[in-house]
Amino acid sequence: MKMITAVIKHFRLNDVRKALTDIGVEGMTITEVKGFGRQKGHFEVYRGVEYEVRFLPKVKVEVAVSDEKLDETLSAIQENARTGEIGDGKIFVYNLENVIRIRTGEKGTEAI
Amino acid sequence: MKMITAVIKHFRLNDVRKALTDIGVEGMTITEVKGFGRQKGHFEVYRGVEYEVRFLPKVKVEVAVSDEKLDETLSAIQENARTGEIGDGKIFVYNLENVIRIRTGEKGTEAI
Amino acid sequence: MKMITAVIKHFRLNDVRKALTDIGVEGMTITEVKGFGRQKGHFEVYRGVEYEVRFLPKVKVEVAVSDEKLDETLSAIQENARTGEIGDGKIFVYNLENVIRIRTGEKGTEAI
Amino acid sequence: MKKQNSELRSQNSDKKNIKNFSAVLFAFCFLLIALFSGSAFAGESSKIDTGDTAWILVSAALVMLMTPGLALFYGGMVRKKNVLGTLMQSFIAIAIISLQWIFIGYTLSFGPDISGIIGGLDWMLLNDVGVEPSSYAKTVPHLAFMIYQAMFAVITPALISGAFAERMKFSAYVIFILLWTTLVYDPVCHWIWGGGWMGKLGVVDFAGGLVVHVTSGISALAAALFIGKRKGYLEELLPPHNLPMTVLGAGLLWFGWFGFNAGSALSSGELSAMAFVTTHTGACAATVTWLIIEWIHRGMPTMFGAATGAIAGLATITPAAGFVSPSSALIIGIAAGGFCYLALNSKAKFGYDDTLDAFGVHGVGGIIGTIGAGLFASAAINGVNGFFFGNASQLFKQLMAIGVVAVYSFIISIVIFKIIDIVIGVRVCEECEENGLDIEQHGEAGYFL
Amino acid sequence: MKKQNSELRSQNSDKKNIKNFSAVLFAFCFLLIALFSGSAFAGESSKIDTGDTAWILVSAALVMLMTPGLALFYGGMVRKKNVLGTLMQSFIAIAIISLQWIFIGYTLSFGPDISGIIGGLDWMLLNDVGVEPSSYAKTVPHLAFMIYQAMFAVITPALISGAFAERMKFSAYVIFILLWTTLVYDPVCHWIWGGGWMGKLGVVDFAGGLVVHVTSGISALAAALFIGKRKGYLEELLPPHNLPMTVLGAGLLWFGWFGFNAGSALSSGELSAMAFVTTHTGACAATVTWLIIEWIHRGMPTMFGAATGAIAGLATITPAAGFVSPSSALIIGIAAGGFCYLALNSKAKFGYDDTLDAFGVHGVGGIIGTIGAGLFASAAINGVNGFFFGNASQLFKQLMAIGVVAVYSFIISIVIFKIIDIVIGVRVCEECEENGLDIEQHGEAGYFL
Amino acid sequence: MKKQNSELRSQNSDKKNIKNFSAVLFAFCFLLIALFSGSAFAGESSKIDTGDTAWILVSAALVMLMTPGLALFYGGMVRKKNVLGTLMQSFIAIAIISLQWIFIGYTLSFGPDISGIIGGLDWMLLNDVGVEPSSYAKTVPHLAFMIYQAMFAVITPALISGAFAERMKFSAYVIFILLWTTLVYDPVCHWIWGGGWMGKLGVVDFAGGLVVHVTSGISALAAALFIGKRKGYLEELLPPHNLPMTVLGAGLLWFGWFGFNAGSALSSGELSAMAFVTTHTGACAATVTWLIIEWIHRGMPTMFGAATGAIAGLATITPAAGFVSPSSALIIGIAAGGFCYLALNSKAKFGYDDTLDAFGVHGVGGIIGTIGAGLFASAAINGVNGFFFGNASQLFKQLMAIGVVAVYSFIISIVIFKIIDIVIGVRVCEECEENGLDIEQHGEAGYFL
Ligand SMILES: Nc1ncnc2c1ncn2[C@@H]1O[C@H](COP(=O)(O)OP(=O)(O)O)[C@@H](O)[C@H]1O
Ligand SMILES: Nc1ncnc2c1ncn2[C@@H]1O[C@H](COP(=O)(O)OP(=O)(O)O)[C@@H](O)[C@H]1O
Ligand SMILES: Nc1ncnc2c1ncn2[C@@H]1O[C@H](COP(=O)(O)OP(=O)(O)O)[C@@H](O)[C@H]1O
Repeated sequence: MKMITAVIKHFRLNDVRKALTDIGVEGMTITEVKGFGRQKGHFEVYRGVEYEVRFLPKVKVEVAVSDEKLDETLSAIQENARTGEIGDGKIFVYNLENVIRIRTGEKGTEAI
Repeated sequence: MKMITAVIKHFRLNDVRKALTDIGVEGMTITEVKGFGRQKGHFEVYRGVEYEVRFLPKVKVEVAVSDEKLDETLSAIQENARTGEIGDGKIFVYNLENVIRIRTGEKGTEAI
Repeated sequence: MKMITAVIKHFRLNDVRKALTDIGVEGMTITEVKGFGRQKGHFEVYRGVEYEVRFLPKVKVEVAVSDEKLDETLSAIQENARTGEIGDGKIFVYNLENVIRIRTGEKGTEAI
Repeated sequence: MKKQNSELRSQNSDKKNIKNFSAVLFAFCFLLIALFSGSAFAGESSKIDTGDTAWILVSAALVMLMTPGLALFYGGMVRKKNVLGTLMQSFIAIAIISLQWIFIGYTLSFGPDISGIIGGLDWMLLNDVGVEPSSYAKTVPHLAFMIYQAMFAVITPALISGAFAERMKFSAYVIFILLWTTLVYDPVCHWIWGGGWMGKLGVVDFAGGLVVHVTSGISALAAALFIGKRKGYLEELLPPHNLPMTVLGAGLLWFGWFGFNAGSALSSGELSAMAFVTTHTGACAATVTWLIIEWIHRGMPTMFGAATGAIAGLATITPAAGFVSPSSALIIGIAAGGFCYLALNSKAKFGYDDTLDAFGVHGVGGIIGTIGAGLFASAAINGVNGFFFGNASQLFKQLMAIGVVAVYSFIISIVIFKIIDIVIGVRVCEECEENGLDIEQHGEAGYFL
Repeated sequence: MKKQNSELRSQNSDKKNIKNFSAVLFAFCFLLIALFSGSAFAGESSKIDTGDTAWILVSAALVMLMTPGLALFYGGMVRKKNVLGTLMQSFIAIAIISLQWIFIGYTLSFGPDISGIIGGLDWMLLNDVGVEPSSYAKTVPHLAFMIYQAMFAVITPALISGAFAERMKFSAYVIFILLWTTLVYDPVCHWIWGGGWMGKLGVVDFAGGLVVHVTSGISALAAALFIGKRKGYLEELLPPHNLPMTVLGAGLLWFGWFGFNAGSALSSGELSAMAFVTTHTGACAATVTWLIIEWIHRGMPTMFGAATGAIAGLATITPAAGFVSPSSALIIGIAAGGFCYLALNSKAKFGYDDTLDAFGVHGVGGIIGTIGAGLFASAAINGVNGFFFGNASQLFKQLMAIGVVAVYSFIISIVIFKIIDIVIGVRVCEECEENGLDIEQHGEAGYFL
Repeated sequence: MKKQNSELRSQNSDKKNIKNFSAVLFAFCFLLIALFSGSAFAGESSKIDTGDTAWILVSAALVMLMTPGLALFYGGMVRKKNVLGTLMQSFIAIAIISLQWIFIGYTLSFGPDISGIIGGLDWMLLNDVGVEPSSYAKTVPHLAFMIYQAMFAVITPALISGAFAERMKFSAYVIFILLWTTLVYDPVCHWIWGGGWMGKLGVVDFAGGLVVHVTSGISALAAALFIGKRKGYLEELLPPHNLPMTVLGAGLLWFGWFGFNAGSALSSGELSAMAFVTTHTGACAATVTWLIIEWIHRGMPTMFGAATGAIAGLATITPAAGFVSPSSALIIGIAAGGFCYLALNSKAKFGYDDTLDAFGVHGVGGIIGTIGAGLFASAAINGVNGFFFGNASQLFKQLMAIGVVAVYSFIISIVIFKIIDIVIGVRVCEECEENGLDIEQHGEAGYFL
């Protein structure tokens, strides 16, 4: 099993979620994060001092999938999160040693 | 060492924390997240339009443990996070290559 | 590739970010979290009842790096996040199976 | 919850319901207008004073603002998931109790006296309540007096809502405040201000220490005992989610309280100025006292303490505002700070969960202030002497009144709660409490931040 | 955006610009003072009544507060990323429209009548508008009347901003409100209140049902249709980010509305008391009606519904406030709740995106209320009888006025929008809409929580 | 911190402390009442005007509301971790300074003059301050005038708190405002309004340009210099955590300012109407000016800029409000926007950290406005001519007054700070600054969102 973690732009979330549901992913977990990267920030002026804001709001999507589903899921995310502009974000893939569904105690791929 | 990440319901957090402390876990990190899964959302009406809210507030608990402690910790979380209803959440287990305590520079199991 | 996750004190973030930029790390993702650990909390009194607040605000920094960069990055974080007092936080290192840059589709170390 | 939701949806589709409903409403309206309108608003009166009227109208607006102020004061103190439910309890009181007042409350409270017990129904739906001055305030239109008093009736049950915050059903709440206003507020108001037996006996209450604060505070205690503690009370941190909102609420309450107390002079002149000054003095003294005690007791003065102390001072000075001098107000304010602090900090020991301290602040404050009026009233200010000015009997009258009003409020409140509980239940289900009132009772979330 | 930013930075360095700018401003000032000051403020008048003046000044302050109240009411309903942009739209209206009023708006609206169509330019820059009473309000300084009316002119265009919230360019907005006030508000105000043809015809509008709510509500509809839907409308959840802020806004609006309606009596006495009471009654009735319908229709009464219902009631009673009795106000309030609820809940069906329901609340409310005045006005209250009091013609006058004002407002608004759109564009770019007005139009973020 | 906490806990157990404390408080109270009460409030006066009194009382309430308004205005601008500490600084000023005023401040300011320097102690604890009118305001109760002035004394030190926001000890703050009010505000107030030498000389200050804004603004500069910069200033983003709160605060301040300026007419009539209009005009002109400059200079107009510009305009028009015509107010407002914008945007260059621009807005605004009064005052308005109306000497008087008040305020403020710093320290420890005032100074958190 793999855990896919994607840091994406907020306004792509809805499409990503739909795409994932379409390919049969049944769950995901979302976190508000701030990203720092190649994407330039914007300037904000407060009290006469101008600051460049480099930490930009992003959303992190975590999806656990079975090994077979990995590629399909990755492309679903990539296609739907993409705008083609700097700051589209990144996808990270981790190995997942185990998954447990708390309600039933199921383990492994069953539990996803 | 393993990193255990559990996505649970808010109101189970207190019991989970107590259970973990009881079995000697000394630290954990908590994040506010939103979960999407089998659990149905509820309906909210805004300005005459009804929406189904599918992203539900959950809390993510991250606990790093030594390999020996893994099973004990998993059951402590599972038992205390469980209500038996859909949406109780999931536990994910990752392998942890290293842990460093910033204050002392200790590494590995010492640092947990 | 490795994913380095550091839970640190808020007011160290700025220095950590600078140090990382200095050694050529080009991106990172930040999350607001609450930490529970050896560090004692403080007392807050609400409506005549005194509570010990044990979940303290921390900030989680996630940085994906190539294997070569790992040690350098770890020390940059440790040195700059350190105050020497309990609660300085922890660094966790995970193996990263893959990284994808959404914009370009680049994979692996290229994508970091 | 889910089931409930799907039931609704079935009603949803049945859109005819609404149309029928509208039709009935309309029929009802035409009836209303046929019956009541046009009769009471005839003459012009030359006795009306423009300054006094301006002052009463401004005061009415100020007191009206207090209820949204209270909504924010309370709303900031609950957990995030209950913020709308808590705001709603105050907000809805404005709408519902104002209508109750117009239909029946005003006449029960201030209508022609029946044996000192209750007002007659002569002024139902404002029948005969017109623009000529009334005997209650001789230089302002009767309607101005009526609407000014309406605002008092509105805020009083809203005050109680602090006691059962975060766990009461909205439907039960609506029924509760309607019954409570009719059975507790209106009679007590009549006894003291509407020509009833207490007023005749010489009990004094300038702006509602008994009528507003003792009734609501004691009923809050009854409510807290009846409904029981919140899940997690004294075990978990159940923190205020937005203290700046509470501070804003306190600021608006303080501002509005000038209308509440100084407006109760029912004219613009010496007495209103005096009540204005004593009000402010009492509030400031209580705030400072609270903070000093807190600083000594807990090691740090809190913003929450300052806000609570201010409201305690304002509640406490209320019955005395137009009867005592500024220096007496200072003492009453100090007492307010001390006793209300004690009440809040003993609550945990007694173990009842008066969530937002409606009893600890308004009950205790109302009692202290009513006694304060009995002690410090001075005939030089407003014709009545208290204990320290040689009239011990005034103190006993005040004590008697507190006893009667407290016992009456407590018993009737418990009875009302009991009945509602049997019929529809007063408390939300355990899961609802966990999910919060906002989602469960109103289908909304307070914030998307 | 980035390019824009670097352009600015180049201007940044060029600090001389500002100095030149200041110099020009100053030159302009000295010109101003030379031309206009000192002439109009001479005599003392003995007819001024201190109570009436106090009431008008308080009312002016109350109505002024309504615009920040509206800012919060609207600001809480938009998404977090647009909160400052939305607050700004109301806030800037205070500043810009007040100046427009002083320069030209007041004289266009209330200046010496020209053929019933518009006021002459005699009172430009308050020339001849001094401290002696005017014919509009015989017991208060002319300047007090002027500034009281200024506050009405301010809030009216701000109301429209609800229709195009979350997607309009700030620059286009500023031009829009300036043109709209000059071309729609000022003439309509003159027609009805300033001695123009509608007033002469006997159309009645106590505090602005036509002048304020129909003009702004119909223009809001025009605006919503012209500017188009927000991205994601009816597909995604576009939730209010801070409903407690909206509740606070509603509370301040309600409070201020007493100045709006009761202040429109322009004196402190019988009529102001009556308007105060009908205002409150209408608001309460609408709130309760809204909640009952919502409860039946959706299964739960919402805090948002209560707040919206209250504003709907207040908007609706506005034209009738000083002409009808409290029981008529009750009926008007019930109608307000019902019809505005219907309007909000049908919006999705029609598919236009009147984001914050400026049309659904103010347009519909203004129309209902203006008809309500035509139905329920009673000569016993204020000299005019409506349909139910035997004067059917009043109803027709009201209907005619609604038609004329609605058509006029709609057309002129569309024309203004069209012109602005051609010249600078009215809508922000798609990416800007996604990033939010706060960052894109103002370079700020609402919260760092 | 931890140690401190455990110390407290030991005191906690020792509950007797509180009881003793209460006993002492009570003894003190009885003393108080024995000494002072009952003497001053005797007669009735027939000269009181109900309209004037209503206006003064409303104005007092409005000015009172300004301090909670300021709390929110400032509170929204600091970082989240300091929000309660910042709110507290304003809130506590209401309580503490009001008591100082009653005890000693009023008599020092307005009591029988001693050589033009200070008021005598005759009116300590409001001795002889009763309900009959005073020479300061001949148609309203003396107590009404007293409490109206109290609200000015309250807000003035609270304004200073902007300069040292986010880093001052609460204990030091409390001592500071008590000393500052007694040593700076009270004397300067006496010099100008209380029969002192400046007033006799003919210096004019309608509603507190010198008394309120120059004193607080210059002291703010002293404070910012004395206490030093916040950690991270000019290096990190130290952003306002809640700008909508700041906008709300600005709205309440603007609303309250009508009481501040128009109330300073001390009667309801021509002059109050004039001051009301000039106040609003000045505020609007400054807001628009600020935004235009910002738009040119930075490329985008900000909500923060609009709010700051409005307050700058209000502060600036204050001394001139009742002396100048609306068109002069327009010019003064434009100057306010320009100069205060310049002050804010130069601050970074000078490198001092006047955190919330108490100097940049109130200091600069107060000076511009006081000069403005000297330039534009017109005898046709209120009996005094300025430079442009042929009386150059008025301008010199104004300039002299600014110089004296500024130097005096600066020096005394530094001395007070120095003394407090030696005794208990004025600045929180570095770690405390990092953790925030809320937790460290008050043991609370602003939000649990
Ligand atoms: N090395 C990294 N480790 C963790 N997160 C990263 C890293 N690099 C980028 N990110 C995340 O990805 C986001 C997008 O990266 P950025 O460099 O701005 O654009 P792009 O992905 O198009 O190259 C960042 O805002 C940050 O949240
Ligand atoms: N595949 C997944 N990847 C990541 N998180 C998941 C996944 N599936 C579920 N979750 C998380 O677990 C929570 C509970 O899942 P849900 O399917 O609603 O109930 P249950 O765990 O009882 O089957 C979700 O809200 C989501 O946060
Ligand atoms: N076992 C753990 N798993 C996950 N996070 C931990 C763990 N232990 C500590 N942490 C995180 O590290 C932070 C600091 O830990 P703490 O024990 O207080 O101090 P120190 O790191 O100096 O020993 C905690 O607040 C928590 O967020």
